[in-house]
Amino acid sequence: MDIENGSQMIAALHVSDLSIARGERRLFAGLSFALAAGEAAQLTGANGAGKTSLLRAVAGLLRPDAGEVLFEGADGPLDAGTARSTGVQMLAHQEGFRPGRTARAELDFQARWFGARAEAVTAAARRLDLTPLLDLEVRVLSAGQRRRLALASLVAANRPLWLLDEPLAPLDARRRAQAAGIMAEHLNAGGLILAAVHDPLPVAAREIVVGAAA
Amino acid sequence: MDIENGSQMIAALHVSDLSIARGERRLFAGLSFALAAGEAAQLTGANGAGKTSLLRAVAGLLRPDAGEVLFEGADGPLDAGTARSTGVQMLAHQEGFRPGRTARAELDFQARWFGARAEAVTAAARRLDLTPLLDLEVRVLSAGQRRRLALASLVAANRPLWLLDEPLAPLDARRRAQAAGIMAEHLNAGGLILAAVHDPLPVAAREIVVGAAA
Amino acid sequence: MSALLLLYRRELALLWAGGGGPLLACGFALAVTAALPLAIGSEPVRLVPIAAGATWIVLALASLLSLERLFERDHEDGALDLLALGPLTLEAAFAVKTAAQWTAVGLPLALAAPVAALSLGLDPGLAPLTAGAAALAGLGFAAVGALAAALSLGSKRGGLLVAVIALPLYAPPVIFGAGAVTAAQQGSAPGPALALLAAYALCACALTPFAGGAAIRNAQG
Amino acid sequence: MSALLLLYRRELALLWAGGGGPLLACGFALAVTAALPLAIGSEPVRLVPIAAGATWIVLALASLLSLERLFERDHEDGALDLLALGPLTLEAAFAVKTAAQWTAVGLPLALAAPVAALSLGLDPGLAPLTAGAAALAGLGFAAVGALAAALSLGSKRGGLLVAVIALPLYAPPVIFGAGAVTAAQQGSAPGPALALLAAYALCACALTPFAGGAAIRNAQG
Amino acid sequence: MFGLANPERFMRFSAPLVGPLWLAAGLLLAVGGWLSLTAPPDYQQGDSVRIMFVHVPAASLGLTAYAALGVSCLFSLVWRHPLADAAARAAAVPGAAFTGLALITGAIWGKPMWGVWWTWGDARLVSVLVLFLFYLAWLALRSAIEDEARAARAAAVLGLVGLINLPIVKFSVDWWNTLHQPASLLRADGPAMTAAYLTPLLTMMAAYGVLFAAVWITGIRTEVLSRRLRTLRARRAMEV
Ligand code: HEM
Ligand SMILES: Nc1ncnc2c1ncn2[C@@H]1O[C@H](COP(=O)(O)OP(=O)(O)OP(=O)(O)O)[C@@H](O)[C@H]1O
Ligand SMILES: Nc1ncnc2c1ncn2[C@@H]1O[C@H](COP(=O)(O)OP(=O)(O)OP(=O)(O)O)[C@@H](O)[C@H]1O
Ligand SMILES: [Mg+2]
Ligand SMILES: [Mg+2]
Repeated sequence: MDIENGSQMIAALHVSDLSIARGERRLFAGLSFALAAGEAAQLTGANGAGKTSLLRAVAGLLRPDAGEVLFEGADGPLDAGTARSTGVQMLAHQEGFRPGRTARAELDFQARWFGARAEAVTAAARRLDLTPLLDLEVRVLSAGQRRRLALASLVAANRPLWLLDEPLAPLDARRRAQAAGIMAEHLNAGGLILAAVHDPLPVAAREIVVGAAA
Repeated sequence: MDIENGSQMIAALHVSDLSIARGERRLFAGLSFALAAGEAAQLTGANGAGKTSLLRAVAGLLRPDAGEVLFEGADGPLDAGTARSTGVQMLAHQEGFRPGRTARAELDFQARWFGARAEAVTAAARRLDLTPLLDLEVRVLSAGQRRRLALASLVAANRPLWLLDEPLAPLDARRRAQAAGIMAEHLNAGGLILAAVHDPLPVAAREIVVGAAA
Repeated sequence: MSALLLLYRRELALLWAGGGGPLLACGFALAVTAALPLAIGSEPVRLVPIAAGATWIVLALASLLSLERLFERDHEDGALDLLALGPLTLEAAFAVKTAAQWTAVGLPLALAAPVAALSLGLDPGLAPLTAGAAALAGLGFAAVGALAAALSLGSKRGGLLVAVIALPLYAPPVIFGAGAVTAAQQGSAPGPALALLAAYALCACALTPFAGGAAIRNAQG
Repeated sequence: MSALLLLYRRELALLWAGGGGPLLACGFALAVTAALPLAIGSEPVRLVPIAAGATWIVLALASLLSLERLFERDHEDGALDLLALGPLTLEAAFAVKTAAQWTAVGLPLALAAPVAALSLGLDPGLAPLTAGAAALAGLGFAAVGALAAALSLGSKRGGLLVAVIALPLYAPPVIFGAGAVTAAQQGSAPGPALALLAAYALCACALTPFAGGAAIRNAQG
Repeated sequence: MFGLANPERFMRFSAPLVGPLWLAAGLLLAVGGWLSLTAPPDYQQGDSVRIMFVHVPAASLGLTAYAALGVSCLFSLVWRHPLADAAARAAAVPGAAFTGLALITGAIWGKPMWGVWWTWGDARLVSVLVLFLFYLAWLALRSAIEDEARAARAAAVLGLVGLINLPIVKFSVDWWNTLHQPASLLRADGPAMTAAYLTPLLTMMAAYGVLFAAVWITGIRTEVLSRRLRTLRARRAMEV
């Protein structure tokens, strides 16, 4: 389960002096941090502080007001566009599954869209015990089952930088432990994790406070 | 903040021998429990065990396979239709807000639809510190802010039986404490709470295990 | 009573500000009417005989377009569950939604209909008749259209399924409505066709809430 | 390459099984064609002259109907964010969606078009021309329709807004397409109109991805 | 009738019927076809009168099948009869086919008789088209919802609504002035037709009727069997 892609691989993320405004409101300003391969960071802060917005800015889905998001490969800086289109995957509140399609079709598309091979998809589904659920429509899955489907796509595609928005909330205790294992494995393989959380991440992770304090 | 409506008020909920099937699958069978005024119960169980389905069956949104859901008023059994249309409110994953409308419009409609008076709505919004957010579109609220909006509608309408589906997950620590206070107050005033949770409720609550064990 | 009004005001606001809106419905109707002569040529001999019929088809299409959202959005974001737990029965809620759809889309279209028809060469004297008949037909469209929307809830097909279900039910108002105007155009009495139109609209309003309530309940599972 | 194919297959599956589907689009087109004489009278003298034009309007409407969902559902359930993080640029993703829309809706409609036109009394000899022109026009409809759908993303108005944006852009293919068939009907050469139609479709395909990509990026905020 | 509520009992009861019904349908079609072809040509219509032997039973069965569908929908919705949805489903496709056939043969017949293939002024023709569209809408709705139970109930509501159209089709010729032939078979004062045409027509009616019964029962059986298969699969998926 090593992360491939050689020099294209993201070895570090630098966020420097970032400031984000929504509407007329500035959420935070001057936020800087760095994240290296094998490291996890958890974003904490009050509701509405801007954790989700920060994740979206790192993913390039939201234009920051000021400051920069830089990606670094093994051999030096990476072009942000390339880094994002080959090295970043995001798990948001909205997992991006179409309710009317089968879990199999959606997992298959999502994982392969992010670069997974077919065997990796099957293996990930098996790992997360999704096999008996794959023929169900996404619509009928329970909240936790749906989240597991999203985790399976992360595992299968195995991109280096994972952006996770409250990843564990809908999971039961057993699945939380399993997700912790998956995250630890990802970090060991040289991955990076940036997660917005209200309950602490179950892996060693630096805390980054978003909001007033930043 | 007493719950009104005299004899129409739900004094107890009886679930007897309930069994629910989805698709070709039976989720659980023979589940029985009772909940009296002032009591809270938390539904626990693995992902996909049927907690959400049970809440929907109590709300009358899902037809159970077998068994019954009975409501009891101060003076004896209540008609299920009346009990539901005057005494039950549900907070689901999907809060039921229309993303394109303002928080004010949506809170106002939802709370008053469930029977709140206008002053109660304003008071609830103030209590949950929503006043500065009311003119924003629901779409732009953060996950926690949205959940607070839903809590405000519960508080304002103040119906006796609250059905809550993982109510605290997206809230920050301070808001969780506040929500705990709100729930305790509801129970003290003679309300009933049935909540599906993965993390224990912050009020004294009986545990009901849903799924294989039931 | 106040619950009816509350829901009606919400639905009206949704239809007015969002999800369609009378301006857009009328804009659509007028744009299609304007495109018609482009496609079939603008000689009056071609246009005048079809003025009434084309107007009614355009009306039917315009009322079709915003229907899909009448229940689907509520279903997806969970608001339909709230409606089911509220003070009204689902049948009453369905009727309120129908009424709102008529007010927000049907009535404005009834005002646009004479404009469309006149631009296709209809005799100006028939404008009031056209507007009245369009208002009646709009009531029928709203009722059976809302039923189609409720029935196709939770389906994978959405908009076009609504259209396919509504189409056979839209045929009578189109026939009677266009028939009334055409009859007047040809000098005979529009009365009988109008009476049939009114009967259809009223029956639809009286009966669809029951079917619609069942359909919604069914979609909620 | 394989990413293009992957996305294309997904879009096709979505359009085919859900969100419209060629069967429903064709069904709609044929049903509207069937309703047309119902409203405007069935005498051949009335129908034949408008056969070509009416067919094209019906085509335009049928291609309009499933458009709204092309991006909106993806936007709402977060899939558009996934698309933005994937191996293709948003411009390429837009082009793939256009292609899928054309395959799933445009081409089947091109097969339905001659049927509709013949039922309105078109000369059977003109069926191949009608189908070919409809396929070309469908390409134009798909491209500018997708742009309209992308532009109206995140608006509160949805379906009708798409229609109102798309309709003026649909006028040229309707005019040229109906013009080509009408020309052939009247014995003159359909060539010039067809050339204009092809030019429009190709320009639309070449230019809309840039505007569309920008529109999507803008909607993501 | 209610005795067959149980799918098991229905399967047992219907198993010996399927073969004979298909056989009878084949025989009756053959005999009816022969009778139709050997009937004397009409003094006015010539040979085109033979279209009647295809058209009239098709139209009649199109209506009957919708009635079967509608009643099945009623049972499915009100009494939750476990076979009713399968019955409705199995009636829809042949019903649509018969109605389509009536439309096509009617149009072919209309050309020599009325000078036009189709006319929109005729209430019977239009209401039959609406009936056909109802069939299509029903099939589209039934297949567009993934959840079987939900799809069945939604389709049942639509099927009931569509029943309103049946009397309109049936009595359109009496209520409105139409081009179309008024009823000449099912009339209070007995059939108004010579025996030379009545015999082949009645034979063909019987043939279509038995054919529909055969298709219908076979369809219900297939539906029940495939439902059993689905349940088995689901159970196996649970065990894994
Ligand atoms: C597309 C055109 C047509 C349609 C949709 C149509 C439809 C129908 C229908 C629904 C029936 C009633 C069956 C029943 O009551 O069980 C019927 C019966 C009949 N049709 Fe047609 N028809 C069409 C054209 C024609 C034409 C052109 C003729 C010949 C002139 C014709 C002659 C008859 C006759 C003789 C009957 C039997 C009437 C009776 O005994 O009740 N039909 N048709
Ligand atoms: N158009 C706007 N005008 C004003 N404020 C806006 C606008 N759009 C977004 N906001 C605000 O921006 C913030 C977005 O916060 P974000 O979703 O990033 O919070 P979060 O830290 O993820 O919170 P949570 O813990 O609740 O998920 C919210 O406070 C929201 O109210
Ligand atoms: N049509 C169907 N066919 C088979 N299984 C279905 C169908 N519809 C729903 N289910 C199953 O029913 C269960 C629904 O569970 P529910 O949402 O009630 O779970 P939950 O206890 O709330 O879980 P979570 O903790 O993940 O929220 C899921 O296991 C789901 O897979
Ligand atoms: Mg957030
Ligand atoms: Mg749940």
